[in-house]
Amino acid sequence: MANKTKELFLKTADVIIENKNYLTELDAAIGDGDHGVNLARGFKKLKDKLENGSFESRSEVFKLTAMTLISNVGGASGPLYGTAFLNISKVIADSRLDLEDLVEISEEAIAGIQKRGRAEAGEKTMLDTLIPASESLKESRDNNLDLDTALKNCLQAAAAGMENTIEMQATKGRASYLGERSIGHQDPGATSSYLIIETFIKNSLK
Amino acid sequence: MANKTKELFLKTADVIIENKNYLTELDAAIGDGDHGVNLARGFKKLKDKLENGSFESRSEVFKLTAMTLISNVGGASGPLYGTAFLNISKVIADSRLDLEDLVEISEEAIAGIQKRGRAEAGEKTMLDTLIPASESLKESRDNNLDLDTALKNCLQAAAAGMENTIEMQATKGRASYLGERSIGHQDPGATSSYLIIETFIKNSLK
Amino acid sequence: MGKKLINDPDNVVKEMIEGIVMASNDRLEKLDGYNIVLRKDAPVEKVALVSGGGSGHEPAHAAYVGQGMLDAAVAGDVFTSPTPDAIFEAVKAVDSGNGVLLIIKNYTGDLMNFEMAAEMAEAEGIEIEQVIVNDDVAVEDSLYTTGRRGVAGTVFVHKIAGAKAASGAELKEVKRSAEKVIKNVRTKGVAINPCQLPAAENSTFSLAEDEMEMGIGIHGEPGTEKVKIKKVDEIVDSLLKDILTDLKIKKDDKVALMVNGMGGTPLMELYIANRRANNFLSNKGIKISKNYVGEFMTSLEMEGLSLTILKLDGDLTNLLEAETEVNLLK
Amino acid sequence: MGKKLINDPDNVVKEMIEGIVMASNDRLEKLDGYNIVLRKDAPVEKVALVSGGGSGHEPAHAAYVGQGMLDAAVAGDVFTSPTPDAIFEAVKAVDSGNGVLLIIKNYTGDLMNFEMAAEMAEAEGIEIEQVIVNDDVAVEDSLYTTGRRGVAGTVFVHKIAGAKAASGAELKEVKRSAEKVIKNVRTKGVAINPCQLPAAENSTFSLAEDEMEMGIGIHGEPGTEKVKIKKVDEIVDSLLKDILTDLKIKKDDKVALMVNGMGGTPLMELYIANRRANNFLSNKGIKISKNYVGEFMTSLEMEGLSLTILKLDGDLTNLLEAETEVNLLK
Ligand SMILES: Nc1ncnc2c1ncn2[C@@H]1O[C@H](COP(=O)(O)OP(=O)(O)O)[C@@H](O)[C@H]1O
Ligand SMILES: Nc1ncnc2c1ncn2[C@@H]1O[C@H](COP(=O)(O)OP(=O)(O)O)[C@@H](O)[C@H]1O
Ligand SMILES: [Mg+2]
Ligand SMILES: [Mg+2]
Ligand SMILES: [Mg+2]
Ligand SMILES: [Mg+2]
Repeated sequence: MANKTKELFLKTADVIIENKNYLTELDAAIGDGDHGVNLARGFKKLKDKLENGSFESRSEVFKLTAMTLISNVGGASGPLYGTAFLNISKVIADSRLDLEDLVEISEEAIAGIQKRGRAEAGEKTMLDTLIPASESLKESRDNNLDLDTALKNCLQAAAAGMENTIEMQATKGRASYLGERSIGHQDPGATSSYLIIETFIKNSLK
Repeated sequence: MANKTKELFLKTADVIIENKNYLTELDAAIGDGDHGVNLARGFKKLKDKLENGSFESRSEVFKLTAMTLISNVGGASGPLYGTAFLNISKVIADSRLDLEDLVEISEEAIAGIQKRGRAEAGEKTMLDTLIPASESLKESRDNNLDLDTALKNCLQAAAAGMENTIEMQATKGRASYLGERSIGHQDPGATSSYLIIETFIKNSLK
Repeated sequence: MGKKLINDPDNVVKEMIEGIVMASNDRLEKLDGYNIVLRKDAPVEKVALVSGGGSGHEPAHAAYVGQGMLDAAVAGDVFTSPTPDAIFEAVKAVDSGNGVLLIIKNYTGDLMNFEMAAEMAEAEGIEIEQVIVNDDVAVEDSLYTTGRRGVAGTVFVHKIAGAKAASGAELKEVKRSAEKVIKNVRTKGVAINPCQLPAAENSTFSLAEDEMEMGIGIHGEPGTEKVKIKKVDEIVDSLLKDILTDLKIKKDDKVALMVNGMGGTPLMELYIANRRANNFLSNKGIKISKNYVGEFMTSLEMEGLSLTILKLDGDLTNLLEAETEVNLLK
Repeated sequence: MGKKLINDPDNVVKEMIEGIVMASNDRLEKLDGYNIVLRKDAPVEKVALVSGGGSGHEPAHAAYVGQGMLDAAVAGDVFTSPTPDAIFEAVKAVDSGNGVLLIIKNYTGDLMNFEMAAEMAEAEGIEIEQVIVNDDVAVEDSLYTTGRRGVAGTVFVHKIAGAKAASGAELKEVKRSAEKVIKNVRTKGVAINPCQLPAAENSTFSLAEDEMEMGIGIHGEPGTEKVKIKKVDEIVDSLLKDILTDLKIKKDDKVALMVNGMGGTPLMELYIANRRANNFLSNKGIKISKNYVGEFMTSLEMEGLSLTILKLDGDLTNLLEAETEVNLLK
């Protein structure tokens, strides 16, 4: 399991690094133009550490990811993603994950982000991708959907959540300084969250 | 005579002010881009002073022009034109000027410029307009040409002199810092000198 | 656009920090392995002051390290808060057992990273306090937003808290002085040309030939509104009006005035703005006890300026005028 | 391009001078009717120093007026030497009967205008001497040209001659110190973006996206050659090589190093350049006794930098380190 998780994070790192300029441009429009640069710096470091390490458990990989992001990303997204992955590392097991587990994991991640950033849904942040994704998982669980369908729905919810940030006015993060001028732009953090979810889901569906 | 001279300098001022941007662009190519701005500042001040003053003699108008340029133009061209006009004010009479007078006047002007600036012909400066113009007057005098023809020839010589600066490499003034890169551009000071001579000659031919 | 006098965009902060330390004529040192600048004589037997934030604001914050101001400055990547581990290292390096004050600018990223560092320091038994600077009147202050940004006014917090700490005051008192500055300082800025991050391909915002951004911050964020460029006298008047209204300054009040260039603004323009700011305040009967003109809190090569007003009383005046080895604040 | 934070282009110098005086916190004053900045306590009982030149080089020259440096600075229009009458007024205002030293940068215009002013002063019985600074190695020095330009090295002349005058030395001795600096100081500069005069419609030169000008001066003149932009480390190496060759500096020599921004260059980039300059000199065994990084002699908003090396002996070191109230040279 540890190795599969390692592969998953290596792929995630590649996706973030590929999208460095895209994320940075989104951030330039309503923030300070460094979101892609920040995440790419952290995920590059993570690649090094993953490639040179061997791991016993999923939890260990999540913890390393968390610590690496916290001490290499900086900005707002570093502590937020770091805390999210740290929280996940505290609950994630090495057994096969069922829908119930995924709900718990997503809620832990969101709780971590909210503890640090004190934001709610609708404030035009990464939470606007993550909360709908988590809600979708919960709905699938309540309706007893199978895992594959649940993950497809979750990905759709994440995408919709990300796109919905375009119409939102930011009230947290740097974009909030723009007031109404923040409307009409997709949030960079919501976008990176979508990319991470997408990589996770696509690679576990295979 | 004083009034005609005053009119002449008012016209000259207008010509310089009209050509402010042209002279400045020439200076930007090989100098510091202020020749038109400098001269226009001085000649604008001169217009004020001329319009509000009354004058007894040609000499007085030349002297006022000299002092006004010296204390308002600055840069290289201020002291140079100032000294030229100051020297002229010392020799110019109020009687009708003949070719011999014009030769003397032009030589005095050149002597003033050379005393201050220590430049020779061929160094890509205002002297490369003024010296050929003065030489032409001398030649006309030696050949006993009539005044009108002499002035026409003089204007042609000045124009040719100005144009010849294009091919010269500057060894005086700011353009000299460019070395060979100064070749291919017309000297701003040679150009303003031509404009002054042209105004003088066209308005005395009428 | 786009040309920079750098080497590898990934190394700008490290190389810059080394250059700053070299320029200090032996007053400062770099903490090995971190982009942290320390007083060479640290830890000093007094309350220590640690500040920092993203890079690209030079001379902030590293050049404010020195006797009478900061003990350490932590430099994050360009426009990116430093990470908790680095901040924690700085705290450990300067703490003499008298406690450490963190001076934080009000940005989500800075708050979270400094907060995590404070948690780490507390866990090690270091006495730690923090103040959050939020002087930018361009941003509406409301409970439901992230609140105002910390910008050039931060420099006055460094100076005055630094003087207080140098006087031998205790952590709580130093914190109180810092908070007094924060309560009494306001800033607003404008930009006529944007800046570009070394690692990015484009400017952070774009402006037409005849436009300017009012209410810009120090991270190349777009400001509050794009307007047609005006004469600098009109710009100064408008910035000062917003500041004075917010600070509730009135006739006979004493203030310090800072005219701050954003990085690419020629000094000539700052002096012209300073003239108007002086005239504007004098006309209102406000007394300028101390006037600073230069670059204090920049945004890479952005062209623009900010005005900062600090309302003074006798206590703040004395601390502002207290000796420091940092030339910029002399 | 083209946007400026000014009012009327025709008034920039006057308004700037007023702003500088206001920023001096009561140390300086403007001579009525002229763009001249004086020490408020002038004339002081000592040899007086007068410098000046075109404007657009701020902080030069007005910000160098003060105890331990200049007694007066005369500001011409942007990039245009001041006129003889103004220089003469400055001389009269600061002469205490101990004579006046004119510090002139080697430009045709400056030479002629200062020379005419000196003639006027002599005619009034004022003892006057002049020195001509020509530190720019970019320009070939030859008897048949106007010779080298005076650029950032001028600031060291102000500082050292200023310290000498403050020590009570006589005019001839002060002049000798100034000439010693001139003999031992060299500068070379580079620009990546040009500047534009407030009253002009275009930049003084133009550069493609990937070009820079080597050997630029401080008046927006084009430099000696356009080349592809390089890493700043390579640029620094090339500038220093030219300077060291010309100055004949060798191992164990002591120098002062100035990294000077041209007006629009962010401090971050100057510090990165400073790092390389320090490493380059250390590698050659040259000792940097004093390191200055900032804006000292600019060219409006030009983006670029110059490096200045002053070869020191004990005497020059002491004068360089002597007290002055001018913060920039502390
Ligand atoms: N309080 C918050 N809670 C959740 N997410 C936030 C918060 N503040 C900012 N973000 C997210 O962080 C992203 C910006 O990250 P980044 O650009 O790396 O940091 P910085 O804003 O410090 O430059 C935003 O797009 C937003 O999604
Ligand atoms: N030594 C000199 N002798 C004669 N003319 C000169 C000399 N130096 C410069 N000039 C003239 O002055 C012109 C430049 O004048 P201007 O731009 O007003 O002054 P500056 O060079 O100080 O900016 C040059 O184009 C050249 O014709
Ligand atoms: Mg960002
Ligand atoms: Mg010129
Ligand atoms: Mg950031
Ligand atoms: Mg000039």
